Amino acid sequence: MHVLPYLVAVHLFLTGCYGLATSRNLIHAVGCLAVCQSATYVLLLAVGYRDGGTAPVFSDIRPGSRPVVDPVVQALTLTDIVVGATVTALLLALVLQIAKRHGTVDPDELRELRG
Amino acid sequence: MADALIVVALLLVAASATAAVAQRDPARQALVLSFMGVLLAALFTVLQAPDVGLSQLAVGSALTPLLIMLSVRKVRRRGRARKEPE
Amino acid sequence: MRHLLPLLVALPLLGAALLVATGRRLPRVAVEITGFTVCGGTAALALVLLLNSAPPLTEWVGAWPPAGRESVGILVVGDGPALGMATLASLLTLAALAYSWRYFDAPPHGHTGAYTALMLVFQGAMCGFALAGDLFNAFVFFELMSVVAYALTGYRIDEAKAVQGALTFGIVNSLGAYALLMGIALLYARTGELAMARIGHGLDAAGPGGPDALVLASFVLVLTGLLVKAAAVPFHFWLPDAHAVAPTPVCMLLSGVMVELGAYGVWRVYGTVFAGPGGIPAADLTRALVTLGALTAVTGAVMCWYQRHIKRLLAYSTVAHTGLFLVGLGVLTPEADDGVALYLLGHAGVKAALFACAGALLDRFGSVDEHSLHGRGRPLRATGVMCAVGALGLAGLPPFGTALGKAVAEEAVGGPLTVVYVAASAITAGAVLRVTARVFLGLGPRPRDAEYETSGSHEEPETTGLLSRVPDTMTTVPAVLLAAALAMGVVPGFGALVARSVGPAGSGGAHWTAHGVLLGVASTALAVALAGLAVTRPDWTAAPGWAAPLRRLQSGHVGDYVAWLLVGTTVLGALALPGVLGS
Amino acid sequence: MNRLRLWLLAVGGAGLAALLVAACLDLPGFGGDRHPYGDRAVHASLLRHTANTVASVNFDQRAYDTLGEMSILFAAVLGCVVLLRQARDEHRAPPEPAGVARPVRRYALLVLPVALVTGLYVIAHGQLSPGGGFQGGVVAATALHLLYLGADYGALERVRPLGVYETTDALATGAYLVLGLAPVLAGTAFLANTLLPYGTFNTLSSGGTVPLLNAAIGMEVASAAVVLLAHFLDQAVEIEEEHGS
Repeated sequence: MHVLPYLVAVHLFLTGCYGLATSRNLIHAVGCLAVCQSATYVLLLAVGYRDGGTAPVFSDIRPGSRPVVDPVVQALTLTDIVVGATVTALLLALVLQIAKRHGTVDPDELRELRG
Repeated sequence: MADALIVVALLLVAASATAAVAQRDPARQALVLSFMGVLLAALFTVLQAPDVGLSQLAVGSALTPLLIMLSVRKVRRRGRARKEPE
Repeated sequence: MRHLLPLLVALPLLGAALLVATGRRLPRVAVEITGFTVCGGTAALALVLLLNSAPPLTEWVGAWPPAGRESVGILVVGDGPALGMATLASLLTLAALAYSWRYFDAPPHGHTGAYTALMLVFQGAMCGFALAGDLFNAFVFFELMSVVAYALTGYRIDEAKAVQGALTFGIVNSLGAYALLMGIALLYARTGELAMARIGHGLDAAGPGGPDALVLASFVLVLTGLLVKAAAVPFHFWLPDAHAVAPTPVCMLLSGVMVELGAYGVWRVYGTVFAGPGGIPAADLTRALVTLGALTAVTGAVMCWYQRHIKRLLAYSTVAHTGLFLVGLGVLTPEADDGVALYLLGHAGVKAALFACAGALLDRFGSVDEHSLHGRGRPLRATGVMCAVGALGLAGLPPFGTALGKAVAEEAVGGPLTVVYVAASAITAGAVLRVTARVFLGLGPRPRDAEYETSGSHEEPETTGLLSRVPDTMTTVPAVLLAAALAMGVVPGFGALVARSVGPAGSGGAHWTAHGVLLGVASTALAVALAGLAVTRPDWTAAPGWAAPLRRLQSGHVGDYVAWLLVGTTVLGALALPGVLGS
Repeated sequence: MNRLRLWLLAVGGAGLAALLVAACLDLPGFGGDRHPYGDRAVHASLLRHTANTVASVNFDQRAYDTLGEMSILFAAVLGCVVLLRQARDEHRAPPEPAGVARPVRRYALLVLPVALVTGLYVIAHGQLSPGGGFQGGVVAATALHLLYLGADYGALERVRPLGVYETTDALATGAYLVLGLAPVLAGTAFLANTLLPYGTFNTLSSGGTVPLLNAAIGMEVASAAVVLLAHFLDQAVEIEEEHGS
């Protein structure tokens, strides 16, 4: 239990990398990149968790009455999620253009840049 | 109790991530990713991060898969348009 | 004064927002004047702040001054190196905007301001990254810089190579950024802080016995992100694919300053976060950076020599020179830092000018291929002369700024590493001279085509149609850049000024020495000899069998590059491991 | 599959895995009690009468990060607009209205207003309860696209004048920057939350500039998501290549 969340984050990162390296479809590769990124969400939130803590929102609890989990990592993760979505969108836009110009989205068939 | 929930959510996330990578068809992968987004949102809520859970729900399980589906559709439609004139 | 620091980020962003909001109504000239004004104003502000940066300016954004030693705000650091990089980035953006003035391809319909706005965001992002004193904030601007760079690289969507290069760039760099973020999360877990200096203190307080696996892993992950940007071997594969296909003004920025910002990031993060007793021992950092840097320099130089696509050749030369910068930073002496700073400034001017010349060829002939352009460049006399002068600057011929910086760095690294410096600069400069001789003078026979290579013929020009003559802006900009690179070595006191800005501890300034001048002349002579040999005896210098495997590694396949990235993290971990085991 | 790549992947993956697992074992145990920055952030948030600490970190203490993040979104939208523009060899073909099953159509039209209002509510209460500009903005923008399901593409294009959304995106970005620059003119730091009164704890107007920045982000994210989706829809549905190219 003490290290499980961290190990899950490592698993997500490495699985995503494996998918990226072996992908036969660029859209699939972008999806794998999103999996890689979810590793960072899990790691950040796991680092900020506190046993018995509650959400750091004081609209219905009295300040100081209960321990709260770390709000900073939550703010970082929020930023990270938005970054991830925009990067995904931009990369997909590039994949669409590749499909148009090369007639394929299989990285094995892209032969223009080499050597 | 909370610990058990966290463990279950973590394992489900790990399993769905593996499935998302293993699913080589991008359209189906988008569905798996959407499912994984929901699981991540649930995990974040259990980890007492409702703010993050909400945005993961909106972004990870709706927006990103939608963009992937639209891209798949464009690429497929293109492929069909290519074949027709032949 | 310190309150003005974040304006280096805010002003360009505001300009970009303004251009997008009003872009569809403004005529193109108004857009370009606005972009020029905003960019120039920011550059002027950066320069003013740079001149006032002793003692270093620091600012807590959001007015959260630390209570005791701790704050909840974000620290922005305006010391010499940070403001120097910000100034360099701003001035180069100004040059790139001037280069694209009027002639660059018509902007997308209804989005007249889009290109200029993207350039301004790029400028703001580079300034933000240079000034960051907070690790997560550095990540945010790192991503902003990357996102804009992907979009700008793929800007010419009609070009098949451009979109492929941009996607490779995007995937590899995003993966690097996520590795960086994982590293930040590990550091946060250990220290509970995000400001770089506080993380450094936290590491020292937590591990008086020296670093453990956690510190090593975070070091490797953070460095992976930064070295991907700096294109160190084996993280470098994306760079030639992206820099060769990006629009020329964008190439000037990518090669001139963005890649160097990666090296700057390594220097900044090591010095602030990992240099303490709880961090990574200096010997390990030196081993890691010098090994990877030397490998990068050699690989870049060899690959540069065998290119026929001119922009790709220049991109590999950037790889080689970044390797030299990393070697210089790796030895961790103030003298080497001064040398690298000067070298970097001179290189930015020379490399941007060379890209500008290649762009003129592309827009005039629709080709950047050394073989197919053979002899066709004769009418472009000014461009040809600047190409040759740029090549000499690249070789480090005194009194160029590159030569002064290289000489100081060579003296600081000493020993066999000097050979790497001389060889890498001579080979890359020789390749550029060879291109100049063949394209602009038509010397020698037309070389034969190889089997596994990227050709540069049949490319779309970046202007609306082929140009019948090279416009004045496209010759003035490289001329000014070359003159600036020359001035850095000639103006008395410039070396001392740079040295003072780099570190108050200082090395007493960078001076010309007989030894340095000799080495500079030697590498120039070597470059000229190589170029002469290549032009007159093409068969002697054609790719030998042993170089083929090296070229095959550059496969253009993004999966290969991701696999290499993982290998790179492992190598980095192995190189830094002894210090962790020893403690 | 390329042999070399698999070898590299195996070596690199194994090395990185070993390194990361070793690091995990050295991490403080999950659920630990030491969060110095987090505790300071909670304290600072309460001082400034912001009930949702995450909103306080995002829009007050680390508002500069959010500026960067917003710029990333702004730049990505601009990038997508540029990358997905109509190329020289493409033309637009208005799609034929697709048949959508009536229950789907009714469901979509029913959910649309609910989702839109939910989005706006989530934006407005950002500094009090979980949620805020990002989450609400994405929900509102996605809701608008239910129209594609519920009615058809033409209807969606009529309520979605893209130019207006693009301008809104830029103006919201500008507004955030201007809110950040105002304190500089007043002689303090960029993005300082010291000019406005902090208000009563746990009310809509509490937190000084937090609600304003939050609203700017909400507008930015909503219009950015609309523009992004619109360009992808355009590509998927409308833009076609010239035959024979």
